[in-house]
Amino acid sequence: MSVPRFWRKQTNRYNLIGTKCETCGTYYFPPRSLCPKCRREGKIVDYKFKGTGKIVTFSVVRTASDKFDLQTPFVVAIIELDEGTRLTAPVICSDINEVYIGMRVKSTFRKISADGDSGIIVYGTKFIRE
Amino acid sequence: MSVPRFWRKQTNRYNLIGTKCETCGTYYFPPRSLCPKCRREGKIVDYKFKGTGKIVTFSVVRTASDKFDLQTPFVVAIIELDEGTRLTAPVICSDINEVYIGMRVKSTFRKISADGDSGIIVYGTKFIRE
Amino acid sequence: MRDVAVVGVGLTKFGERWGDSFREMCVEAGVKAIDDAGMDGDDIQEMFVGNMSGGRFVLQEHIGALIADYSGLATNHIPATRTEAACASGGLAFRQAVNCIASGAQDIVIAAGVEKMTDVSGGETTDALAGAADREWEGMYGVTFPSLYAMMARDYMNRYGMTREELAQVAVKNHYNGARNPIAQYQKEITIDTVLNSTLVADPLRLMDCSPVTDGAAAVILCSLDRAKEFTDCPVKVLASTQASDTISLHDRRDISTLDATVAAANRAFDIAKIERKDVDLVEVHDCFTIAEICAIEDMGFCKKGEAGKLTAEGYTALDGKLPVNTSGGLKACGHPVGATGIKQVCEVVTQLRGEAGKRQVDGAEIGMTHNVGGTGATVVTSIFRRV
Amino acid sequence: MRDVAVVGVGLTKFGERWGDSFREMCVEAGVKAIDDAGMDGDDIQEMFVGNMSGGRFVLQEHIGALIADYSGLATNHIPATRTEAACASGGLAFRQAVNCIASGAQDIVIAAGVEKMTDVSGGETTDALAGAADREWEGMYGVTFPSLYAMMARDYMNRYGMTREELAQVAVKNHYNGARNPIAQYQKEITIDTVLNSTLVADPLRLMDCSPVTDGAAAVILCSLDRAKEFTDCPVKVLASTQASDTISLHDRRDISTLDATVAAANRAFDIAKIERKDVDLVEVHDCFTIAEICAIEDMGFCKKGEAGKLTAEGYTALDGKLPVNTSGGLKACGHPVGATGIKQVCEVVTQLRGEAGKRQVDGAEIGMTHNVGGTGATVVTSIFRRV
Ligand SMILES: [Zn+2]
Ligand SMILES: [Zn+2]
Repeated sequence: MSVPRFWRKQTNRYNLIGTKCETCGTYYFPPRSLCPKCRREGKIVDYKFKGTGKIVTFSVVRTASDKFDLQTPFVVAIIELDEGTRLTAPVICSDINEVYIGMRVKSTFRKISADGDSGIIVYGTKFIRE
Repeated sequence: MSVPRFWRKQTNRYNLIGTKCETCGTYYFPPRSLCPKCRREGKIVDYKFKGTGKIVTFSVVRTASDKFDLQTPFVVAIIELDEGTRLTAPVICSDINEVYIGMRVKSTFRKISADGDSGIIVYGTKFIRE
Repeated sequence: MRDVAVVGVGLTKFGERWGDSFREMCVEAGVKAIDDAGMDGDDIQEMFVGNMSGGRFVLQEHIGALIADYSGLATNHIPATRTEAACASGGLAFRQAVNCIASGAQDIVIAAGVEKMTDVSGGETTDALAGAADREWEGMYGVTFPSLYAMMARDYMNRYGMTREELAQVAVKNHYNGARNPIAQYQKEITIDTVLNSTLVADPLRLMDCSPVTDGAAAVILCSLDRAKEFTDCPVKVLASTQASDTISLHDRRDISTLDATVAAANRAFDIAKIERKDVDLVEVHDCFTIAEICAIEDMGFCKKGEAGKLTAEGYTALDGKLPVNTSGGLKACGHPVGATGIKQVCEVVTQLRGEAGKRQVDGAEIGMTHNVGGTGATVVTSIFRRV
Repeated sequence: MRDVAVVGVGLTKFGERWGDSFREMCVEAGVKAIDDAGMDGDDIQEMFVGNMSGGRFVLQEHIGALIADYSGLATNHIPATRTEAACASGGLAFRQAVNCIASGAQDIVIAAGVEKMTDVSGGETTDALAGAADREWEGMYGVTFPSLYAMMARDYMNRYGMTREELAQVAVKNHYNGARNPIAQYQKEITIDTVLNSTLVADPLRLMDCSPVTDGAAAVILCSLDRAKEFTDCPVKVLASTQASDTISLHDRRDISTLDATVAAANRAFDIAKIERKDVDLVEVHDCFTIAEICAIEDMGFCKKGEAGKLTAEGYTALDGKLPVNTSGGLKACGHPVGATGIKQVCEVVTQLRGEAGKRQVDGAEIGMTHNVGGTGATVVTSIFRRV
């Protein structure tokens, strides 16, 4: 991954900072510069998510792109944060069979990948059982 | 460069083998599976070019992509082969100032590039003064 | 808006075409389509080419001009446009070609689709395909394309109680059809056990739930309906071609296992075509994964949500069923050269409506439909066709 | 075919936009265009996005849906189509949008263009751009994009006797104009010596003959002419928008330094618009390199072959000349985010025809034209506009 493309959103990735529209009260992660509900009437501000939520659905990645090949198998999930927004993230667990739909999770700061080409180590948010 | 994409046309690149349309007598390099003049009425056969021709126009590449960076400066030219078709190729010369429009050239088999990513060394046709 | 007809179709063999280049495959399909229409290259007034990722797969952009050139049309200077919406790139090319004629701008247009996927490594292919989803907020975390559809499958199975065996039957049926299609990548029947015993790719999806990596190209010739008889005895009329978008990320959808873009595109297509679901004789749907076919049948409105698995198991969608789905073998068995798929679907429906589908012919087919998806559902194109 | 008008334009600042992502830039331009038209996002019925190489520059395909989503339009499920023809990708998006309304299919359509080029290294950028030419038979040999245009320049100078100083004047003029454009990447005047003393990139072209690497986005709102007055007091009518193709490789052209696709597209545009060359008050041409502007002026028919260098040196194409060319600063000074350029040109012409171009306003401009090239001339789009 290229340097600027990664560093641009590092604060958001590291600290689970998304956005909130103060007009309609909707939370967004990933962050959005425009509220799809209010558009020009929206008032977007940064918002740091509490980082707690539950698993909506999940899978176990067993065949990955080269960059993630050494990490397989690993669990990925769509997580609904308690603020109501959903995101996609890896879930860390000692046993991949313990993960279930509805499981409570909380965010944690971890290494995501070591990029082979540019040598940049990418950090971000993963989730663990609450 | 990927392996199959390169090896697919290696015979053509190594030996300057293009195609000829037997219907209209036109020569093609790079090879074409369809004669633009005759289309379905065309009869395409392989043709090994003599490899002699003259420079139509040329430039000196001084800023290149990573793969060719170590070779700069190098001369590239559009060459009109004696059979009438034109192609783009590097021209090897001891002094880049000796190249001129109309200069007679002949083909020679050389290394084109060493691919950093896949480690494949690409060979093909370059041109030298006749 | 004028009526539009398909008057020629052309397909390459789908599969791992080690000896053939990107441009050669697309030209091959185009020439076959022009031949099929009994016309000359000079008749073609405009070209649309669907291609997902020439930039990643063969390091080539500017696809439209490249194909026009190697088709021998450069000196005619026809407009040549590449369209892209990931795996729906072919569908987009088709719809733009239809609109180009319907508007009266041109009379005869070619729509093609092409993808050359086997020139790069498997890991590189996986990464390029992840560009169909959100690179920053899905792909960044190692989420693969199969794992996104796997999350759809898990959500669906959890809510509607579809069994693993019912899901596997989608692949079994499509391989049965593919075994009757001479251009299919896999022409071999399989059993439910073949699916259930295949390698896990992204739980609960296994290798035999997934469409393969494929090289291939497809092309169709479109013409105003009033001129169609100049070129063919059996023109196929385009009753509708519609396109809809949705969020790029699966996690942002209203419902994880409903493709709202399919619902929107299909509803609009049926409105425009002025026909009912029950009038449709066969459908080519976008079964990039088995779960995708299940969702497609439901979201297009052919049955209620949650019912498609049971219907599939009962043979409702089989070649001799009430609504044959993916008679070509679908993406699963026929293969899935991503940019070509949307055009290949049209080729199959036209071939069926002409009664030229050989061993996989649906008797008396009059109305057919196609459904082409980009990514996990951020783009959908649906089209409806009638024999005239 | 209905008449079509431009009723809104939006541009981001062009340059190295380290802090802004691909999607953010495109949404910024789109929102500005919608604001400019005084309409609401819900009014937009369809979207076209020109982008050359999201796959190489930001590893993202499926561009249309991504932009529709981040523009807040996903729940409206509007069709969103990406078009690509290298540096003419934006021009293609514009033409498809025009045809979409002209046909009666839609009333209000947005056409956008975007490129994010500075997220990758310079070498990677050079390689990605080489995808606009023939990867197998031009790029394979280390031929760069500047060296292809350099071969055109050498051929041209050899045949017509244009001097190095005359060629340099193109850059001097465009920097003069760019210094008067608040969104331009370079807003600084230069002299002929600045050009002649800059680093050689590909002989005879120097750094100051070349357009820069740029991030940026542009958008325009199109509407049927009969509804245009709902949104603006000064709609700009699209008299014609035409597209032509040619061989992908420079070496296969009929003439190395004539772009036959420009000739074909421009002739067709003037025929459709029913105006003469002398009626045109200003032109935005595709000056990716200084030589490209020289060829464009001639191939569009504004003067004879071989005359454009002298005319440029005499000030004929200057801001206060007989035919102002590239009032925006052109690709050279305004910057060249490849997928956005074709749309930016339309924004500039519309701004001029509205009389809103500030310090670079051409007095009394009524008719303007744009000229957008893909690669070395394998695709060209020309459009003609009139104030109404
Ligand atoms: Zn809001
Ligand atoms: Zn011939």
